[in-house]
Amino acid sequence: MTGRASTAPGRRVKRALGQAWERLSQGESGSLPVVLGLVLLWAVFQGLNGNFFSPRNLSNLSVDIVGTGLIAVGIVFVLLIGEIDLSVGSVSALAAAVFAVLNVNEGLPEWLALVIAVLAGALIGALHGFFFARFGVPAFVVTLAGLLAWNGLTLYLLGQSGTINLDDQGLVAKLTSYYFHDIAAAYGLAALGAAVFFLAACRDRRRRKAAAMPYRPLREIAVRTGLIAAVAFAAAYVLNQFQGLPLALLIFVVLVAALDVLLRRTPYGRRVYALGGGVEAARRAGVRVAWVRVSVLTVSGTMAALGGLFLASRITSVGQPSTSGILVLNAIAAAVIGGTSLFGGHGRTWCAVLGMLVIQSISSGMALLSIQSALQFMITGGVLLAAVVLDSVSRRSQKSRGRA
Amino acid sequence: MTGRASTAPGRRVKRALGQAWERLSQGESGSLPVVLGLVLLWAVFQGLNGNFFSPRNLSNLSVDIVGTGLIAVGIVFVLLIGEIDLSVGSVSALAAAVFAVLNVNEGLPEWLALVIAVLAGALIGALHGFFFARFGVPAFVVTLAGLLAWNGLTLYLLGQSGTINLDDQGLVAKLTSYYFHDIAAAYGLAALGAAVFFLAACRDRRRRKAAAMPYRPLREIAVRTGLIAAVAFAAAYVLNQFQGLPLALLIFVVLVAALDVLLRRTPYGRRVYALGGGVEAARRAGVRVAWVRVSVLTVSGTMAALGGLFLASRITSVGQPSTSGILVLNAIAAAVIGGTSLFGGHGRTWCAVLGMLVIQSISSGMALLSIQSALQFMITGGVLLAAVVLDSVSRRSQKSRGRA
Amino acid sequence: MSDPPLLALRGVSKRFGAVHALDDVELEIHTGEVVALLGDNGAGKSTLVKVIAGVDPADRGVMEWDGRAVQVKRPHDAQALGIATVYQDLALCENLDVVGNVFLGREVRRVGILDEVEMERRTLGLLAALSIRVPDVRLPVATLSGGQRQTVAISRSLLGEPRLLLLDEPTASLGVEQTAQVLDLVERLRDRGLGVLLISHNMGDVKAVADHAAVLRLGRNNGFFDVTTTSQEQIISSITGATSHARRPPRTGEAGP
Amino acid sequence: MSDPPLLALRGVSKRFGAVHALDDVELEIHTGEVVALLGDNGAGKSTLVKVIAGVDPADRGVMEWDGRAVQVKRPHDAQALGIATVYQDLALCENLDVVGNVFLGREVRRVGILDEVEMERRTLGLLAALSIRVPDVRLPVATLSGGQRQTVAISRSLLGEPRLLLLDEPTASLGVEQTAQVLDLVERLRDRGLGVLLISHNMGDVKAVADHAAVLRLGRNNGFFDVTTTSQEQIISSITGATSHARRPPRTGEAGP
Amino acid sequence: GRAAESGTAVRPASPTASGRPTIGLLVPDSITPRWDRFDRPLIERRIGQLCPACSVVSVSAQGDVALQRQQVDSMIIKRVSALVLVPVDAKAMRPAVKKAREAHIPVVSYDRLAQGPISAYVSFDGQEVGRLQAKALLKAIGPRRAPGAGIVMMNGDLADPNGVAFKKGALSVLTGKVRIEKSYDTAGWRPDSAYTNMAGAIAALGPRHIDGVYAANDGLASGVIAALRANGIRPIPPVTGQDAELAAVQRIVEGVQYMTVYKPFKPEAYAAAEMAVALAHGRGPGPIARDRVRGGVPAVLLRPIPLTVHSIRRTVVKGGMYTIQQICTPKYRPACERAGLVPSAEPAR
Ligand SMILES: Nc1ncnc2c1ncn2[C@@H]1O[C@H](COP(=O)(O)OP(=O)(O)OP(=O)(O)O)[C@@H](O)[C@H]1O
Ligand SMILES: Nc1ncnc2c1ncn2[C@@H]1O[C@H](COP(=O)(O)OP(=O)(O)OP(=O)(O)O)[C@@H](O)[C@H]1O
Ligand SMILES: [Mg+2]
Ligand SMILES: [Mg+2]
Repeated sequence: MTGRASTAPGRRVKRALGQAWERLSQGESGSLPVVLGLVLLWAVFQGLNGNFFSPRNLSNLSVDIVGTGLIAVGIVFVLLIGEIDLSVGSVSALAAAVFAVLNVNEGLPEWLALVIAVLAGALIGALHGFFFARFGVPAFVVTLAGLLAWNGLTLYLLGQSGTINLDDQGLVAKLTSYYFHDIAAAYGLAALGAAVFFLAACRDRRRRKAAAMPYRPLREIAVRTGLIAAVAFAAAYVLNQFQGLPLALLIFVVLVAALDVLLRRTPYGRRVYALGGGVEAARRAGVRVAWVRVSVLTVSGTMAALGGLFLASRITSVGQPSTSGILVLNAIAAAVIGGTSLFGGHGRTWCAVLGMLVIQSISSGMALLSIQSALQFMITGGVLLAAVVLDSVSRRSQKSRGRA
Repeated sequence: MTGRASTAPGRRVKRALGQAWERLSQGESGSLPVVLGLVLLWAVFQGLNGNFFSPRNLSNLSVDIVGTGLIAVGIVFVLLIGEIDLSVGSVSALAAAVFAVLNVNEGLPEWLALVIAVLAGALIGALHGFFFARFGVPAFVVTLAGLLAWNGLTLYLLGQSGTINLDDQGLVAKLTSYYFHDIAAAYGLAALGAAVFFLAACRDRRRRKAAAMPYRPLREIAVRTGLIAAVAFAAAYVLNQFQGLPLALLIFVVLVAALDVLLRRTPYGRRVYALGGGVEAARRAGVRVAWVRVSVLTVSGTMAALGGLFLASRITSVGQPSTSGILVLNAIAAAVIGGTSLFGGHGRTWCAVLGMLVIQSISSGMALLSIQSALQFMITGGVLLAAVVLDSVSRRSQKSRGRA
Repeated sequence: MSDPPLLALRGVSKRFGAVHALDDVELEIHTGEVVALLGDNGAGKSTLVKVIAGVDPADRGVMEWDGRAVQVKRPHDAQALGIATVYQDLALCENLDVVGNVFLGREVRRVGILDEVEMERRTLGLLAALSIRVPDVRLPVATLSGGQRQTVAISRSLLGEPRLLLLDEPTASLGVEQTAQVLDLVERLRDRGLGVLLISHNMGDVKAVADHAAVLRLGRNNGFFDVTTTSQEQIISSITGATSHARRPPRTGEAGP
Repeated sequence: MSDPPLLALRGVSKRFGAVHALDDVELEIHTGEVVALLGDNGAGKSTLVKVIAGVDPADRGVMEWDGRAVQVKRPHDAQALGIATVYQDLALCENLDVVGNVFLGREVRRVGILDEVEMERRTLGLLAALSIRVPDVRLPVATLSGGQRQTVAISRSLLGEPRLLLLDEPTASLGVEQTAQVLDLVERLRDRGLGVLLISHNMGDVKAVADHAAVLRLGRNNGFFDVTTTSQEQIISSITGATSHARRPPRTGEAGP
Repeated sequence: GRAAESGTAVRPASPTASGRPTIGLLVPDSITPRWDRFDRPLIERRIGQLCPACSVVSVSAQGDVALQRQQVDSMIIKRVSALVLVPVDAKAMRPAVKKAREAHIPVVSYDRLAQGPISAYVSFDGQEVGRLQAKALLKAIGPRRAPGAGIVMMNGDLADPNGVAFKKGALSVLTGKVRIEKSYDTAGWRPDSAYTNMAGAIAALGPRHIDGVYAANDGLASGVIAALRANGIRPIPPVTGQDAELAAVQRIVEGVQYMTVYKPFKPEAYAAAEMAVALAHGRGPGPIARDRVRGGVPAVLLRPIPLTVHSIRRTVVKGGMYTIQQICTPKYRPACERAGLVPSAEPAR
């Protein structure tokens, strides 16, 4: 899609790389600086404690990002339309509580309780969306009210029983504790990812060529596929060193990829971006703004519920929610650090993954070094800032671009 | 400024009122619906518990809004330029801790410790502003990093001593515990407020008349002054029933009024609004964008520090900050409920006062009714939503206004 | 000609606070006809376009489509009738690329997935027809020049099969050649039986393509002319208010090319 | 005439990614001279204006002011030199009212407090001079019509005592009468000794007020003409690229009115 | 030394016009289930028994000092006859306590020792809790392994004075007996922080070098155990706890948590209720206040009880906190059978 056809193969690659860099640095998918920041972060932690790069730690990391990561993916949707959802923390806690109460206390089968919990999240999201889209109450306020109200409901649900232990052999517990021990699983996933990318790119190239439109040279496609494959296989290798591919990671990657396709390859996704680029313009183009708004908040509620179940799965118990906004802040921070714009219209689901990696790496590194909490706060803040400054500065050093 | 001169006095007033309503409903100072919501809220609480309107409760309420209210005023500045400051909670805790450590542990005189604490807040705000304006890191992320880092620093400062009790006869304790028992104080303030408004309006009228420009009819000025005087004297009467005019309220009202003048009557304030209406347009008009940004975040840091001291004064002690973002959320919610736009360019400092009244009334009413915590959350959320829905719907029912 | 007009407005009024932007306005557009809507700055032309397009519905008044009264409350309704619009402020999504903007709301899909190749191909075709160079149809429109943006907006309006085209100063920032292309296009569309409402301040352009000219002044009808038989001076004096024509556009039956 | 030009650009270039928006451009403007900057859509005219105004500085090239090289890195720098600009996209603050926009960055104050009465009085004066009705100068500009907004932007640029006026399609959405007023104004300013750079796609307007015309094509100089002695066809063919004039604007000493 | 402040009897404010005394109960948060689940009902019940005419109003402060201060103000406005106060922050509530005293409302400090002129105090000994946990941990590790054993300490929130007391008590026993490999303080007592920290400790130390974990309460224990499980560590090393949450008791039955500390709520709540009723009627706190704290404040100090799988019946079940049925849900039935809580192969009753 990027490159335009040219003649000499050498120049072609050079130009393709140049254009890729330009694309990257133009912010739409400007994740390169964050990746660099992440690598730097890892290097520092590994230098301070040799266990950081141990397969065990990296495997844990890959599972730990999933819960909050799913929530952050939902937040990406909301940020894309230029709004914010403060309720995700409460909704995730509520979904976990609903599941625990239905399954453990009321004895419903796990799958049914799980479906109801996720549906509850979706419903709540839709409710927020309704108030937002129908009455024009700012999403910030609606979801702030939601934050309080759903917190109260969760307290009420758990009021009788207090903390509830989940069945540690059950479906939900398995979400984060199951690993595909067969090494073929991890390698297979890596191979599949690279193959899908390669085939999609080739198909696009073929169609463009047929339509006599500029197309991406084969060599460039090969280079990109190679890069993706290298990263994927390296990750698979590390995971196989510990317990194999975690189910949680598989679900996360598949969901993120699916939602990425939804956002960037379907009419629905196009409308989400359009809303972020100008509500009035989108409205005049016939986009049903209210409907898109409701749907986006529904997605965010659903993802929050899913994320809540993963978070509960990780500690196989569901307790009273803390009123702290830490979870919300982490989710929003992940999306923003990954490159999603707070002002709407720019970002991808993969941003959430990248951002979560940064955040969880910091927190895991801190735990590894057992830093005291006072210092821990300061360091987390400092590292966060450093990562984003790096990102912003490298974007800045590109030409500043105004508007005609 | 609003009305244009006309002929028959009766029609004049009618038109003036009509125009005032239009102005109000046009959102710039569209606080009327919130005021109505507030009155409704009060009526309900008074109906449920006859103590709500007791002078003691109202007087307490008027002091309770000050701490968070000051923080919310700072937030209004940040929202006006279309950004957000998440660090205010941490900064207010840090300022209180700095004061307590310097004054109680280190034995510095109170006034010096107080000045240093407020300066620390200003400095921190400026630091945030620097990172935001200089490196282009989104204010959200800078202040999120600040939230964590200053929290850590506060923990560290208080690490040795834990919670520190302040001198309950001291300057800072007096901030919220001193009352002007003389009834003349409250009535005097009310009279002064009305008089200043009246004189300013008359002076404006005279100058416009002299310049042969449309001016506001005298009768309209009289009606407005009468309204303001009525509200002010009613408040003064209630306060005098309990212990008189609270010092905290006096400081709050004076600060809010001064900052309102700064925002709406000085070139600096004009630039703040301009940034919210279009950064690029402001930049091309020669506004030094970076400088305004730094200054706005400095104001917000300073107000956070001041607010923190009032909050500490209210409980005459300084303890470990809660990591929960409740304070930030309350401050932002107050600003938004009061009518400040999250997207920049619209709002006034008085919005923060109105919004705080709503929030604090809910919390005070809950405490009076001793509602169970689970329900308490839900009701707070519900009432918040209802208040803002009322506001949004009444604005909506006015003509929707697009752009050419 | 006894066909009902494609679009007829009867007694349309709209207020913004104290401003009467439209006051009892009447207008008719027939198929195969180009009506120029003229008026001074602030006369209410764009407001009228937004009323017809459903962006900002009127306070009072009736809108008839093919002789039947219709309700147009949302842009969607107007699109469903076959009304396509180029707005004066263009209304493009800054973050989307040219292709995305042209096809927004009418994306081409293959098994539910966007067919980017097809959309890009058709976009290139549309732009070529308007003889304007856009450096890359995959750049966000925020980076385009004023004229390039205007062309994107015009291309947008040609998608689908509109029956009525509302053009609000479509050539304001176009170059000489591009303007000629757009006027050409308008004539071709008229010949294909579309109705066109053209707003322009350029009398030359109006003379060149319009059949009739409706003049607004301070939100009211101030004359309806047959462009071929009326002098330019007459129209201009009606615009600037030198003459006041209380005359309304003729009702169906009187009018017609 | 041996005076150095008011403004001279030497070898100005600017790239946006793969797009060469300006490529080695030369330009001179003398006091008391109106230079028209012409070119197709996307030729780089607005980019050049933004370079001069310091909104988006050039990658390479020298800018001379009264014969001395100057650095213009921010809009502020250009204003300090006495350069006032009307941008094609107007660049107004939507939430501020007309008075606020006109005086933004140059507020009139009395003892530190805004003097609203004085500012309103002067705004009304400026608008009256351009013979445009704005319903209420206390309404936010977001509610104004396209032409009204443009007039606000023009009024803005006349504040202070500019020495050079950059007008990027200032009459694009103005009515007939208003356009005439603006052109009149330009002539009066020239007579007062200001330099004016006027971008327009309207050859008639250019012919009416410009002394010289500089043509850009694909970001390069493509001819510099004396408007009084060159035919309109010649200029147009240079704009559309029918003829390629490698000729650059004459260096100081050759040129002059 | 606030002997002067710590009077005993306070003349109560006119027990409301109707003559029905009201007693205010202020709990600190809703995150810890005990307040709403046990303390409030128990105190209400006991007050109802002692003084059928009395009514109780209770509020929760959501962990917010300022809110609790405001709630004390509201109680004063409502002219309650006595307050039972669990301070969010013991030091910070001093002015509020003082204000209540000025309004002639006696304050019973419950579970946490509030500063200021309180009239009575009832609680468990915090340092003793830490000592019990540490002793139990040493016992579980075994005297043979102890000298070289490495443990991880998952302390509570040190902003909470009780958290400091637990840590101090535990360290007084553990220091020198075992190696403390890693020690974490958990802001906000959050189980998920405990999880993250424990996972870090495992990655840093290796799975085989953790012989026991000191977890300050049951919530932290749940996070610790989840991390141990997630890392595939079998058998799970001994983990301590506190509060005897149902979930923790079940874990103990299951054998994944070694112990918890049982602080019977009933005696604590009853003592508070009795003292509050007595104070509300203008009498002293009564004869049950045998202890004295802070130089003269009448107090009831209760002893915490360690709870392991062997003492479940004797403690939580006997104390009426949970029934066997509540503990031995179908899922835990086999474990209960093994532990002898229910007779094997026979329906529980
Ligand atoms: N949203 C709005 N709120 C208030 N007034 C408005 C609004 N939109 C338009 N107006 C006013 O209505 C009048 C007509 O505006 P409109 O945009 O229709 O003019 P126009 O004929 O298109 O002018 P132009 O040729 O300058 O584009 C103007 O006086 C304008 O100020
Ligand atoms: N910020 C930007 N990023 C990328 N390309 C840009 C940017 N701004 C302008 N361009 C490109 O530079 C070229 C020149 O644009 P410019 O706005 O100067 O044209 P113009 O001569 O003013 O045209 P018009 O007559 O249509 O206004 C265009 O091809 C445009 O796409
Ligand atoms: Mg218009
Ligand atoms: Mg241009």
